[in-house]
Amino acid sequence: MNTTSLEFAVVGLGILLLLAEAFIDRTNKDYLAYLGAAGLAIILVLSFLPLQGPATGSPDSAFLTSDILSVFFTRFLLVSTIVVLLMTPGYKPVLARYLPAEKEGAGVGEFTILPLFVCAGLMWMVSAIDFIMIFVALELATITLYVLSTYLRQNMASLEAGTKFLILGALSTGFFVYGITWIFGVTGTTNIVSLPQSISLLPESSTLPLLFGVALILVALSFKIGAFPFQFWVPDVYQGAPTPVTAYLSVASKAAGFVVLLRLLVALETVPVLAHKLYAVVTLLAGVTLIFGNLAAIPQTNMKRLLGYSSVAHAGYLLMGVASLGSLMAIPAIGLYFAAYLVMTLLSFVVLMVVAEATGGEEISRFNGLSQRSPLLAGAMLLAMASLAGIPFTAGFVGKFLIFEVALKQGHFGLVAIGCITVAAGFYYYFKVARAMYWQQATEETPIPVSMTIKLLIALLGAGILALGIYPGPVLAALR
Amino acid sequence: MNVSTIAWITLSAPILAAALILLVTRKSKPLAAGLAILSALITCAGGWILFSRGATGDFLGFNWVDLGASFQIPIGIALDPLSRTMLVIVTTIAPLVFIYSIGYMKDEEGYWRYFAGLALFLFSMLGIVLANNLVMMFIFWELVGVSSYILIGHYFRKDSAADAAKQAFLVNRIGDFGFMLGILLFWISTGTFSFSALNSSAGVFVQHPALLGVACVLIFCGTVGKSAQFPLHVWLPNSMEGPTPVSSLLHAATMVAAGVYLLARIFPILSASPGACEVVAWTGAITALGAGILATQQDDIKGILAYSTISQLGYMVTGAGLAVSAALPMFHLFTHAFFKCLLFLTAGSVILGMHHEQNIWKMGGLLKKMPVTFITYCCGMLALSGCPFFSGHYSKDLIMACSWEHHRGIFWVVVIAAGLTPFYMTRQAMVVFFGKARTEHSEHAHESPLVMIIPLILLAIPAVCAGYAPVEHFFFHEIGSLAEPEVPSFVPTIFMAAFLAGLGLAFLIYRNVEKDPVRIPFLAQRFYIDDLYFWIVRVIQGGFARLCSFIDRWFIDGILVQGSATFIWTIGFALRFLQLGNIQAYAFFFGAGVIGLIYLILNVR
Amino acid sequence: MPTLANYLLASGILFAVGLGGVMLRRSIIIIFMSLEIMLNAANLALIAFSRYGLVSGHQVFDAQILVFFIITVAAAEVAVGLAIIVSLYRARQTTHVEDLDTLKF
Amino acid sequence: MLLSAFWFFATLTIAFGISVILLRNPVSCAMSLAMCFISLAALFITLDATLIGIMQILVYAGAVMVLFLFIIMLLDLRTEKSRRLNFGTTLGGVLVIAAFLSMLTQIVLSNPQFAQTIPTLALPTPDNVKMIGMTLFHSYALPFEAIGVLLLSATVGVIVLSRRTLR
Amino acid sequence: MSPLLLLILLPLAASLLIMIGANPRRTAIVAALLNLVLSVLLFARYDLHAGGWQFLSEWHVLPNLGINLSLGADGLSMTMLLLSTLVTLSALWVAPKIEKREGLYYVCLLFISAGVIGAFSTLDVLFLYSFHELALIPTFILIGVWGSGDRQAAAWKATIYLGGASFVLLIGIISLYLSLPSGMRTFDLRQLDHLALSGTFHPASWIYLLLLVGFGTLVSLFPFHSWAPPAYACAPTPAAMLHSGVLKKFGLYGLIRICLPLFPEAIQQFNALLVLMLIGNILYIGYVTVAQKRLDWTIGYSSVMHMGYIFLGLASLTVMGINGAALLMFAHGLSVAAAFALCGEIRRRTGTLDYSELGGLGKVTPVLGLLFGFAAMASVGLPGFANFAGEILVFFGATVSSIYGPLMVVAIIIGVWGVVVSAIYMLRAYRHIFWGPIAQRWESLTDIAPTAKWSVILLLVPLMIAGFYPQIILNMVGTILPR
Repeated sequence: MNTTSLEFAVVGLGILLLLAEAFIDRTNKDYLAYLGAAGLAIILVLSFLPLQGPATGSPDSAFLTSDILSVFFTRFLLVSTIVVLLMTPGYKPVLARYLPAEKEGAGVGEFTILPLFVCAGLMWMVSAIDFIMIFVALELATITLYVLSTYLRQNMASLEAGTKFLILGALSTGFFVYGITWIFGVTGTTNIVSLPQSISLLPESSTLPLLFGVALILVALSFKIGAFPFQFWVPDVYQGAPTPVTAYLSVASKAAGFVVLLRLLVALETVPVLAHKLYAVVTLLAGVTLIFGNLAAIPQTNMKRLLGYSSVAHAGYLLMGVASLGSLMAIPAIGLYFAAYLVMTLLSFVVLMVVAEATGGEEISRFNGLSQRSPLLAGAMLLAMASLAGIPFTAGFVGKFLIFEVALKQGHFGLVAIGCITVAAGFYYYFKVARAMYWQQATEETPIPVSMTIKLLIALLGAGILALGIYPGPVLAALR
Repeated sequence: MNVSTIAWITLSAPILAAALILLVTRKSKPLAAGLAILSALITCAGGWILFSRGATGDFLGFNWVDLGASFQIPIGIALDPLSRTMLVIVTTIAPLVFIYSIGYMKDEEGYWRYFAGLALFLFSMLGIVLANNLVMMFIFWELVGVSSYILIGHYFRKDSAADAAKQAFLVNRIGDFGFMLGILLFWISTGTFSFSALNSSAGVFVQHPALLGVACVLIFCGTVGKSAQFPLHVWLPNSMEGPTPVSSLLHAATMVAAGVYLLARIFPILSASPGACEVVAWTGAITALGAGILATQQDDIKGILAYSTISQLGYMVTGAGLAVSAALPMFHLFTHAFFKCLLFLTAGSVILGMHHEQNIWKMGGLLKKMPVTFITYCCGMLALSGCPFFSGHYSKDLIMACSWEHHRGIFWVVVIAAGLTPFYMTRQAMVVFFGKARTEHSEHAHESPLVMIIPLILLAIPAVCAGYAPVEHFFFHEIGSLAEPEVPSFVPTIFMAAFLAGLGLAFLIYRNVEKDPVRIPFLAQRFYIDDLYFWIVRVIQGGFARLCSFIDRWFIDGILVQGSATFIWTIGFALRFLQLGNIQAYAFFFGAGVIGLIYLILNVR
Repeated sequence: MPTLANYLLASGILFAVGLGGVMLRRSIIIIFMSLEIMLNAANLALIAFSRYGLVSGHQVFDAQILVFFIITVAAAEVAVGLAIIVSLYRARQTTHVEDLDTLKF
Repeated sequence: MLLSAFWFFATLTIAFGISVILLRNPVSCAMSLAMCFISLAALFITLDATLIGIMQILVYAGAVMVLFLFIIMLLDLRTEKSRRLNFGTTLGGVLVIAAFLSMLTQIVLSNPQFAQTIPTLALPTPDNVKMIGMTLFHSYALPFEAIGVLLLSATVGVIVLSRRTLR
Repeated sequence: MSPLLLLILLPLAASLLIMIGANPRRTAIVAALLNLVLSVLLFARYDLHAGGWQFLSEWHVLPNLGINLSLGADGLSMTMLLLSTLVTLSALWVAPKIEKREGLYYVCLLFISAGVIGAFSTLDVLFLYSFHELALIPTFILIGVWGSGDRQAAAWKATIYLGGASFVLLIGIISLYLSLPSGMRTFDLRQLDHLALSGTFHPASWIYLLLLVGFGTLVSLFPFHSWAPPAYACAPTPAAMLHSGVLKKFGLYGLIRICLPLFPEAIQQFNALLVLMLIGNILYIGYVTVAQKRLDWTIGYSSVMHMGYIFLGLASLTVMGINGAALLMFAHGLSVAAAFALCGEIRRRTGTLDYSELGGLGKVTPVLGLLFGFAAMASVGLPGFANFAGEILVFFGATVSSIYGPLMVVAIIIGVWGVVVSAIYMLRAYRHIFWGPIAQRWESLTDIAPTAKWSVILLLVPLMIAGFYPQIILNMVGTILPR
């Protein structure tokens, strides 16, 4: 089976659902989410069949590859999209509140379907080995995400988030394109794989322009993954965007950015002049991102914003892994970290969505006394927070362990020292949520209703956290 | 039964009794007392059997700690002349005090607690006596300390008793601090702590006499604490807060003598270090003199006896420090045990008769009301004062003679102390028994019950006779020579003169007085040593503790821990303000970031 | 004859002008125009590189394809962006960036 | 000839670009932007990228600019109110631009390769469109398809975002 | 199924049952009782002649990284397991009636218990670390919800401090792992020991420092101690018992298990540092304890101080010292748990632990007073309790190593003096609470309830058995050390 067919299957699924949305006259659009999730699940299953990349020599082979990284992250993206789709039925009330709808359920369908196109874009992105393909796929995902972030048209926060995302995103696109231009101009190629070879033929004088181009690409990728000082959109957009979209942004979109960064670095690693400089820059980025993300998260009071800062913080840990690419274990470590990040972040967003809907707000104080109102939600959130903070026997711990292992192996002692401080800071702000849920008294005592779908999601994601935390072997094996 | 079995039974009977009292017979007064007395009688029998058999030997019970051949702490019994004699002293006096207690404690609460404490004490004391090594002795040494703590604090609801118990324990602990260091020093030097091996290890120290001296002095610290030598004597007078039988048994006859016994135990190695002996002798002499002086101005009937005890312990320690023979201090210990026990019991009888009034100036004229008590008291008092034909005379005389022989300076100190003893004892006797009743209580005083009288009479006999040559020979001929050294004939005369002077002076001063004609606040306030200690504890130690606490709270926890947390928090708080919320600011930061990143990538090497 | 450097500098200045517009203007519409200028600056550099063919020595068409894609993407971006601006305007009657500052810190 | 064309159009492009960010009236800005794009198209043509040049005029100066103008009219945007200029921001922005330009100049001038003049064309110009077409639909089929999805998705998005009420 | 796995899983299973809805208290106590019986059986079944690791079992987790969940116990682990199960049962038993969220309370306690049992029974360094961390969140919740005093501040401080410190520890462990030649990397203690013995493995000494700081903070080594007293003072009784009695011993266990065999040179190199820090523990903290005005803080600080003795035993690097340290770990665990249990009982009756408000309670609560006296005397290091034997051994061990330098001599002198200091504050506490005249308002207090009484006796009896015959423990502990 050819890898590209997976992406087309997702696109096809999206178009199919669009048609269904247009022609089936039902006010309840939940079926779209379930259909989409089921379709993606089938595609996920298909991805476990023996996969081949595009045949050598075919035009597609210049754009796409099918290596461990792409396969792993394709599945990763499918899983996160499934979760996000399953979240949407629970988000209906908010959509209804903020959309100028003529009748019930209007706009819900598109909200469910657009993520599929994002997913297709991101899937292309993680398999792409050519800057042109990366650019197109990235824009497919990003432009759709602009729409999704602004989706709550009558909610000021959502509009503001969308606008900020749009302008800063377009700015980063500009830099990305300019970077591609320079790399192409100097080397004559846009293909990442053939880049090292092209560079090796270049005269010495071309180094500076090449570095310029690479730097601009790094800027764009840093923006995508939310590394300091290009993280400014992250907290604002995360806070304002609809919760499922935030979840998606923080997991899937970030992962795709990292995959591109990894591909670029892996390719350029063989170029001595570049590799050294790139690692130095990535190391520095990792350090400042760690500090900013973790420390600025400390005083946060809004849960979604906190998760935004936490996402920056985790980008810092991931960058630490990227800075250690010299180690064989680095890519598995990053992959595992992402797997962990997926389950724990999505779990916290799922719980956040339910709690925010029930309490009418996203502040941490809304979680007060949750353990009395709903032990299930509180327990799930506690598990997610423990994992994010890196407590053993959760996925987050295994991820941190592997990342710090490779960082130490590569001798990044400064980063590790920063890591120690930031992990302690992380304990503080993640446990703030635990404090609200367990120490504080609830203002009202009524239990929070949880739908079957959400329960299922919580169970699956929770099990995922524990499974990854106790027995990460299979995931790690998939990355080697 | 073989010797070893008897020895083990003797040792363990009291602890069994104590455990049974604690676990089973708490509710029943007679059972509690009965068990304790039974165990005391068993030890008494065991003690005498062992003594009469002349049992000798080292019996290993088990290895308390066994870390292979290189390090073992055995629990074992050493029977030799010294321990046999001490065993007899302890086990003879103990049952008498136990029985006496039935009467004395009849109406007190905490009956079972009292008897359990006594039994525990007896066990610990026997452990000290029978121990065959320093560590085992230290173990029981500490247990003696805790049983003393329990017994002094019997009236724990009285602040004074509670404080006294605490003080006794702590002061003993300070002495044990040195003791423990001494054990460690001996062990690291000789590789052993068994008494037999230690006492024959003087050769090890030939090259390092100072080391031996230091080690001996450190061990001696234990004695200073337990036997209430200067400067750790303060606890003993305060310990009189305990019930009188306890004062009698522990704080007069046996427990405080444990320190002297310890010196006798390590006598061979101690006498190998002249320097250490000098320290020991002087400490004893100073204690004997100082406590004697203080005793002259005490008003508490038990207080006087307490200081006299300290003084007499000073004699014993001096005796040990003269490095003549282990028998020398032991002999005084032996005689002192009987007469001091007797004195305390008579004092207890008086106190009971006086309805728990202890101030001698509120007594008076008890001679007629408590005749038996008075007679037995006289036996004890004269023995203590060193009156010829009473036991104390012989042992004191011997120490005096030896000090003349070995150390003139000490001799004179000891003589003065010897003169003080009859003075303060006569003072006490005059005020308590003669004259007329000063208060209501003393007018209605009555003789004590039979159960208390009988031990008095039984004790009066040895108080008189214990110093006679046959007795001395019977108990001490195996321990060491007690031959009177050749001294000029005026030496005994000086001693006699001192005795007579003290007696006569007190008689003259205290005949028919209503209140104390001599008031010396410096002495009544115990040289202000207690106040000095109080000040040291309160100001210096308390200040240091508060300083540490202050540092801990404000520096280590405040500045270092909370401070760094606050620091991080502040950085975070500041960093979040980078997130201005304004798109243009973001674009500017973005642009600046681009410039920075390009600059970096171009220039980093 | 103009050198490649001429074109590159022209494109660079144009890019910088666009960047300046994003940083300095307050109207979202104008900011958006500036962003388009940045993309076009990239296009200019691309066309120049494609024409001069530094590596191959002749005109390279891949770059023109990329320009084609960029123009398409830019059109889509403008469409979506203007739609967002319109909804923003409908809700807030403003297109000024200073007015968007509820999400911060 | 070519050189003077370059100087002319380059100056024009940049001048109109600058006027976009300096003018206050949105309509003038939009017009400047259109002019900027047109002169840019001319620059493309000096570089023998005729097709792209034409597309530039059609798509940008035509469609996109119309869209901009339409929105400006629709929203009835007036001259940007002369709010107090934030001196710090302006200075910072100018500094960033200056730094960017100085670095860029340094890079461009450092490379002797960039000093070469336009090489002669290997192929005659008329094949330009054909070549592009061949490349686009053969080699670049996959990104092209992806662009298609992008347009679809953007269309759906624009509809959702700008309909007055949703059905 | 491996008996050790059963030991870990029983509390977890019980907490699962409680979450489902079983009676919390009964389920928890039954599980703890079964665990105690099991651990006593294992303790007895351990083959002293064979020595070494027994009851082995292994599950592969990441075999190519050398990470396996391997369980096994030697004498030292058996001793610590016995301690854990004893204190667990006692802590659960002594727990008062919980009005709100009883299930959560017991679940938290059981998690701590499972964590420590896991830590003491695994052979894999990474799991050793992981199991210990299992206690972090339950402690946070327990102190924050059911604590007393300034509980929130205390819970925060302890959590962040311990979280940060254990992360330093994790870095140390990873560095240790990475300093193995690649291809031989493993977390398995047996292989690590083997490599160290065969001389092929020389980890850098800075790793030892990381481990020392990490483990040291968990044990409240001066100056990393300031989390401990407030946490213990504010924690609910069972949490304080488990934490100070058992969990804290994990750091020492780690030092004995990992640092002693693997860093012979580094330990020598930095011994002076360790000795200085432990002097801080004994002398400085000792006097800080003297200055305390409340019982809970006194016991909290005293438990910090006593750690100094255990460190002294370790720093002596002699068979005697380490044996003593291990014995002291066991003894201190029991005695401090008993002290906290009784402290909790007093607080529940009077609502205060301030010395200035209390006094004379011995009259109305004689049994409580008696038991507290036992606990206090154990803490003071009275013969008859295992603490004394441990301290004596530590002193002998330190004496042997004192030939290497005067610093150790100072440490010994201060250590022996510390025994006096501990007597000062413990007797002071006893004096102020149980002795002296009784205030009117305490006249009607009731004496200790049977459950609390027996749960304290459960701790005191083994303590005295080990005190009368410490060889029981020493034989077990000795299996890890050359004779």
